[in-house]
Amino acid sequence: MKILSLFISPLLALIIGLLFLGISRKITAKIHWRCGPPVYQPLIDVIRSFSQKSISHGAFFDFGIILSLSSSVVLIYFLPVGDLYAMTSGGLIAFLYLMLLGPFGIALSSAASGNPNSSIGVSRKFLLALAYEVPLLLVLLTVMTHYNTISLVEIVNIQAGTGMAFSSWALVLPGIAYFLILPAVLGVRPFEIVSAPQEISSGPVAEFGGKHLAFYTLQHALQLFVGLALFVNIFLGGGTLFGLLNPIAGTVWATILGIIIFLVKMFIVLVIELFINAVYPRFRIEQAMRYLWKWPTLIAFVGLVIVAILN
Amino acid sequence: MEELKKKLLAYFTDLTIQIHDDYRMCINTQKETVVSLLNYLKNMGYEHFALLSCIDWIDKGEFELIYILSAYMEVCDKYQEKEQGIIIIKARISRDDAKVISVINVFENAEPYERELHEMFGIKFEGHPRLTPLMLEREYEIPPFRKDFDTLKYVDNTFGKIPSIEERKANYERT
Amino acid sequence: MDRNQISKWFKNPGKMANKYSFHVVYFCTGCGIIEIPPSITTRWDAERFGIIPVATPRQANLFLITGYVSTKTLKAIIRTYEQMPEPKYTVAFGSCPINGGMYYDSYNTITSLDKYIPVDGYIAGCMPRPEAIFIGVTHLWKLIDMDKADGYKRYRRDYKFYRANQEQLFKELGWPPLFKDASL
Amino acid sequence: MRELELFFGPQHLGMVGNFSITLKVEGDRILKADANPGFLHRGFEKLMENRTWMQNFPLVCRINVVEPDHMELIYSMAVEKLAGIEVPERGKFIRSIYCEMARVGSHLFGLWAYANMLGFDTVAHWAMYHRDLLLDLFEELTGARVYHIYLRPGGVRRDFPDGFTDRLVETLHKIGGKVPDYNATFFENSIFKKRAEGIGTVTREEAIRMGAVGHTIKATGMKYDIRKIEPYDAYDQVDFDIPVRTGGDAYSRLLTIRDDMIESVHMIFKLIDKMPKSGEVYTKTPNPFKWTIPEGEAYVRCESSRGELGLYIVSNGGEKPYRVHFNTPSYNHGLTVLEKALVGESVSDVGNIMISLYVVAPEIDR
Amino acid sequence: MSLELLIMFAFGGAFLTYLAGKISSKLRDIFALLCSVALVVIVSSLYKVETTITLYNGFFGMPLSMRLNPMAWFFAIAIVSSSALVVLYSMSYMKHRERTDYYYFMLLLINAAMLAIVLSGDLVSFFISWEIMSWSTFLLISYNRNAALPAGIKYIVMSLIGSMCMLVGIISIYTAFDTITISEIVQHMATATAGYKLFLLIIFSITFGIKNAVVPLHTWLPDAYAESPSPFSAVLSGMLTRMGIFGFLLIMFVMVGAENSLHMGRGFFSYHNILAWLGAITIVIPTFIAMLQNDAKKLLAWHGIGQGGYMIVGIAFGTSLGLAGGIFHTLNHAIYIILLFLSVGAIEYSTNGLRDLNSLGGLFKKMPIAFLGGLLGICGLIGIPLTNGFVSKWLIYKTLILGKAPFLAFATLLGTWGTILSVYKFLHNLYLGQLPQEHQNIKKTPLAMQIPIVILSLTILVFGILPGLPLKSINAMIVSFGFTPLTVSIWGISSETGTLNMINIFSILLVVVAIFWLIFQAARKSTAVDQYDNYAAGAAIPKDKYNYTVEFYAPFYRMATPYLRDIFDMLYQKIARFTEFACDNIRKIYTGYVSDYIIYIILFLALLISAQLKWSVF
Repeated sequence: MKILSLFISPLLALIIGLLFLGISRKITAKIHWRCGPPVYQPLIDVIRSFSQKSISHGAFFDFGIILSLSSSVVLIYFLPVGDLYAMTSGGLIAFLYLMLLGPFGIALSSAASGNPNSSIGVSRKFLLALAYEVPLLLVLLTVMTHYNTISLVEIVNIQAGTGMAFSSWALVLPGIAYFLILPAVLGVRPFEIVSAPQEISSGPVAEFGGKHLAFYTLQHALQLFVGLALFVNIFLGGGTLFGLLNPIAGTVWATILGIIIFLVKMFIVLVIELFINAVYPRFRIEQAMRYLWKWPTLIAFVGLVIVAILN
Repeated sequence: MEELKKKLLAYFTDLTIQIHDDYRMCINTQKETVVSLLNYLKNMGYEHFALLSCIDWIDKGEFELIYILSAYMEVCDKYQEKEQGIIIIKARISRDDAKVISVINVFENAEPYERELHEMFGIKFEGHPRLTPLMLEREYEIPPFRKDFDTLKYVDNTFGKIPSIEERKANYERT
Repeated sequence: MDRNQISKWFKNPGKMANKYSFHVVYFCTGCGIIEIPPSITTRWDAERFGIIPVATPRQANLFLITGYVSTKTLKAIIRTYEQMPEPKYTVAFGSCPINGGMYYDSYNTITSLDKYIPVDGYIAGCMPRPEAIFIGVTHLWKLIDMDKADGYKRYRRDYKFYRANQEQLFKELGWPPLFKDASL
Repeated sequence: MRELELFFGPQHLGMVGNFSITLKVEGDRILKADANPGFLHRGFEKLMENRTWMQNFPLVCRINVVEPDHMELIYSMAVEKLAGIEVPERGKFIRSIYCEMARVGSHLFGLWAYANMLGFDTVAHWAMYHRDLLLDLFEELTGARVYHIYLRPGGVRRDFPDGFTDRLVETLHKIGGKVPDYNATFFENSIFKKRAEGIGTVTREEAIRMGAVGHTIKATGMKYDIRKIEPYDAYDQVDFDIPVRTGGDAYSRLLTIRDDMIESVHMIFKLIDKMPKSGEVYTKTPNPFKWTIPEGEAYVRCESSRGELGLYIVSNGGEKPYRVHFNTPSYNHGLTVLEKALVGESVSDVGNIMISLYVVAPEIDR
Repeated sequence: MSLELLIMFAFGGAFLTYLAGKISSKLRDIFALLCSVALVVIVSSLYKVETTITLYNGFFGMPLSMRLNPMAWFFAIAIVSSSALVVLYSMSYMKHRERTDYYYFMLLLINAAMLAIVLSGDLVSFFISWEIMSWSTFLLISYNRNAALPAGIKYIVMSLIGSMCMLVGIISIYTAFDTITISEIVQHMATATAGYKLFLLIIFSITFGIKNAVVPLHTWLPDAYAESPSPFSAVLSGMLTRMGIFGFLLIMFVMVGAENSLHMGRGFFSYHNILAWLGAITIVIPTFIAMLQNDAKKLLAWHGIGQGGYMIVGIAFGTSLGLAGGIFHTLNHAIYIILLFLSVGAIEYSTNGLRDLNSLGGLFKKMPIAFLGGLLGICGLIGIPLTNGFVSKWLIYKTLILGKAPFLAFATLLGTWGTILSVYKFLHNLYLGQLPQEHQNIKKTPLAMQIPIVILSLTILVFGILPGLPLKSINAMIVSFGFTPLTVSIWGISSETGTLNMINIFSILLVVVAIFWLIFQAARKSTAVDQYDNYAAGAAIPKDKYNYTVEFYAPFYRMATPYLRDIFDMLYQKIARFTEFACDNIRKIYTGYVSDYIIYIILFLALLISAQLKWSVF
């Protein structure tokens, strides 16, 4: 299974990520009362970017973007999609750190281009990350303390036995907090501050063209996948649905159905996020920080206190 | 309007003032008086500096500077006669030695107007902090808004003739 | 529109993707820009064909020059055009870039754009309706199919010609030549 | 300490129109803003001196691409004043309806621009769609979507087509019926409020000092509106209110724009009611190629959607104007008010402030 | 035998270097380098040797002894190897400075003193070496004079307070147990009362807390790091400050003993828990203060404080996992912080002493090696996977989460996320962005400065991918403290509650990077453009004005600056100012008139007499 998922997981994540990007463009178009592009439009964009010539501002301009995409793929290996995962080494902490590597690579690459718009974008990215990591860390620590493990797979497996994490009342508050910060994690409005094309010309992407842009788009698709999948894994029970698959556990069908359930859950979360995306303009960065450090942090902190007392 | 005219005539000596029926007051004056006149009118409540323009009377060898003032409302939601008034101040300067004192100390928003007139007519505004080019990228020998600037000739010289379709095709297939 | 023909995608993916993913440089060069918002929003929805505006020229492959070009804008246009990655297409929009239009005698607008940068297609009219933009785009598709939308190749080939024209207009362009080994 | 000069425009998604602002930035605060116009300079005032009185109509409307109608209006008014032509009663009403339609369209465009600036695509799409509905009516009336050239000295080019007023009322009801949606999603959106409140504040003293007009001064509480001060066309025959706010910031300006749009819609209904059912729509003028206008000068002004619009015109008794100078509201707003309003603000808000001041680049450059 | 040789070599080498400097500077350089390399060779030859030797028996009747055990060896090898690299680096860096003889003498003396500290078998030799180290550090911190002098004075005042505390502790131990040899103290400690143990822990904690800059006692550090010469800043931050960690290990797990020091107090209010919380505060606050710094070395200095917090948390939590994490982090921290100081030093060298984050930028094209060092250094500092910092931080987090201390874990993780922000600013403002015109033709980094940077960069990667190498000797140390050993293999750690396999991650990342690199190369080749061919909204770029460095996190600064001030430093400054004021006033008594002095004497006599009369006059 692990060997198999070494090949399947990144492909699945790329396809699903690009498909989700396309679907989100389509759904957004529908909200705008228009027809919208075909769902495979992101793929066309990627192919176009690859076919275009690009410019390079030096070795690190290239290296950063490769590193970013690669680390996102490695991230997929750590992420259980149903039963599909390749690695567990290091658990959720290693996962959190690897999540960092993607933005870090982008930051390296875009700052090497020497464009101030990129630098402002990167500075916003890190500030936003700091802002949402505070509640996110609290939430993840709550979950890890509650289940007394640092392994992501184990967290999913425990939920398979008990239903979704929401059904345990101690995890309701962290779940709410996580849901509040999810737009920030995914980088959709009202937290679309990093790229902000009308303010800083798409921020870090300002100098990316050709294959750099293609790599960025792929990385973006993977980040979308990871952001959604992490939420599904931690709070929605991953590829299980209240023990529905228990009778056929262990068979190939269970695995496939598990993946499908997982993807459906991701899709539902995505659609909710898209609606939020459509009805809000973007924050200013300090407003976003203030918001994220107010309600989500408070809720997550209360959740952590409850769980810490319970254990 | 009539009262204002009386006051102005009492205060300044070298003015000729006409009042038209549609609340337009036309004041002819010398270029030295303009700043103090504007100052006086500003204190009289004509605070809205609407326009600074220039006319090139090439036959007489003079530029005529036009300052247009109007008034804001004194009470926010009550319309009075005063706002309808428009004061047009005219001052003539020599075309060869086009110099005039800047009025940006009286009206802040005169700055871009003066920059533009400097660029388009070549009038030098003394005391203006940045008479840098505003609109134009290229430098022109004769400032373009002067009457002796022939646009068609200039276009033919600078941008060249417009190529015909045949020329375009030849250009496209040039190897 | 052959977007759904899979065999063509396998034959020449680059060309097909270039056709159906026009990323337009958002540059309001002239009054023609007023018809761009309607054509990218609800009513005409350019995104159907994959046409979206992007922030920087680095990500774009289509340059819509919307309307008359003043000398100051021309400088920015050249800069932006040179920063676009190849393959890149230029479509001039409205009558003015063709021959100056109603500004034929203006001292500050150039009369024909193709002396300074290569133009792949013109959409005539003042101002062309959004439908005209889409017709222009379909023509550009055909040109790309026939390999005739080769403005960027011409620019590379005749760079000396273009650069000479640009330098004749501007004393100082402010950036070094794009191609070092261009020949006329 | 290294300085940063950030370029906002001309090639920038946050720039509506071909305009450039050079920002001196420290961190994300703006220390100094330097407006850099001229990208759209065509030398209209020079070109108009070389064309006959009637030939100038295609030129004047191209001065402002967002709302060409008031440009036609002011030029017609100036020529009428110089030549002493009267407009027939029905013509006056048609002119006013036409200008108010243009105002609604222009405000919807402004709404599009502002929503777009904040990344609020949904509202932007709505606004642009509704503007398109209006443009359809313009097309029916004049044959063109953008540059209509409908007005002429002495009236309008042609009468309303049959049933036009019904379709107009229908369309306006459609737009007006959407206003609660706009309110709910946009104007009362908490994040939008947070973004718009308190930025680009221009107090009334500053506004007066810098010669601001239109919404910039209306948002500080002054009902400064040429339609009331110096009524032209049919504006003295209907009663309408001038919406004002007291904040002086971008949010107040936006709300003023919205209220003004609603007021315009109501005004169109009133104008249609009061309009004479039949009659001449224009006064005949001489052969346009031989039309000479007596020597003289005129300064006329009207209220465009962005504020007081003035035209100073001089005739030397010939077939062509001797000198034309437009006093456009964006000129003050873009070159004086904007530079002051941007200082101390965040880089994120440059576009918002510029749109809220209603700066339209071609108006500045001419 | 070889232990004596080691000490002799260390101290003798320092003096001989000074003398050699009087003959020729080249000779001195070579001699210093040989000396420090020889020390590395000797120490590494002593791997897994445990001996005790008596140096001198007649120190007021107390034997001064040296001993070598896993803990001492671990610290000794780190000290000598970092010192060797720094000496090599200094050969170029200090070439055209004045007073270089003095510099090398002090550097080697400090090195020797640190070696003596970790090897000392009794408290008196420990104290003597400690004082040698403190004083020579003071002299070297103020090497640059000017702004460096107050920094040095701040350091020595705080250091003296610490020394006095230690002296009190040593005297009390001597009076209580009548011995100063550590091994004997350990045996006596079983009979001591809990209160006395707590007293010892606290009094020594102050000493080592000052040295390791635990938060209320950290104020000497930022100025000292920033003002001393860069190679010495490296030694100072890498090893010298971490003598505090050595001291904590010594007092907590050797002298008092793990089972005693971890059960001092109850619940939250136990000694080790409070220490851990102090460590957590040490992580969070300085890390966020670091974000506000505009001086590259000061930024690193604040991180030096913050990273010290991780070690304290790991050690104070007192499980074998946490202890291993804390000790491993000490080593890792030494590696990457030395690397970072050296790469900042390289910039200082090339740009004639510039280290202001607001005025540099774009140096990565001109100084690729220094950039590589800086990049890997900050990766280690953050703890990006595949660098050494990750492993030690992972150990600490895991300890805290599974040890049911989620709030401590939150503090440590938050510190890490703060670290990312500030070190990225460091990297960006120095190396990335646009290169100023004036730095287009800067001095090249000499080879002697590049070699240490390359070696340290490689070490970061090696320890990150094969953490088993150092963890094995750390394991031996933990066992000697009486903890259960970890299951360490060459690639990481395995346990029931989750494994860490760095080779695994490394190989997968390598393969994926390789694949994407191939795809990247297979796509159309990109054109190289210079930095002025850049998107500027259609304008030509004004040279030197198109770079975002100043106020990098401006929105955050606006929010945080009111809250992030070094209140402790202000408090101490106030105390110092008050003392000065008080002394000034007391001095006024000495007026210089004979009559005044006579009055004083009479008053004093009157007081004496009235005291004798038991105040009965009143």
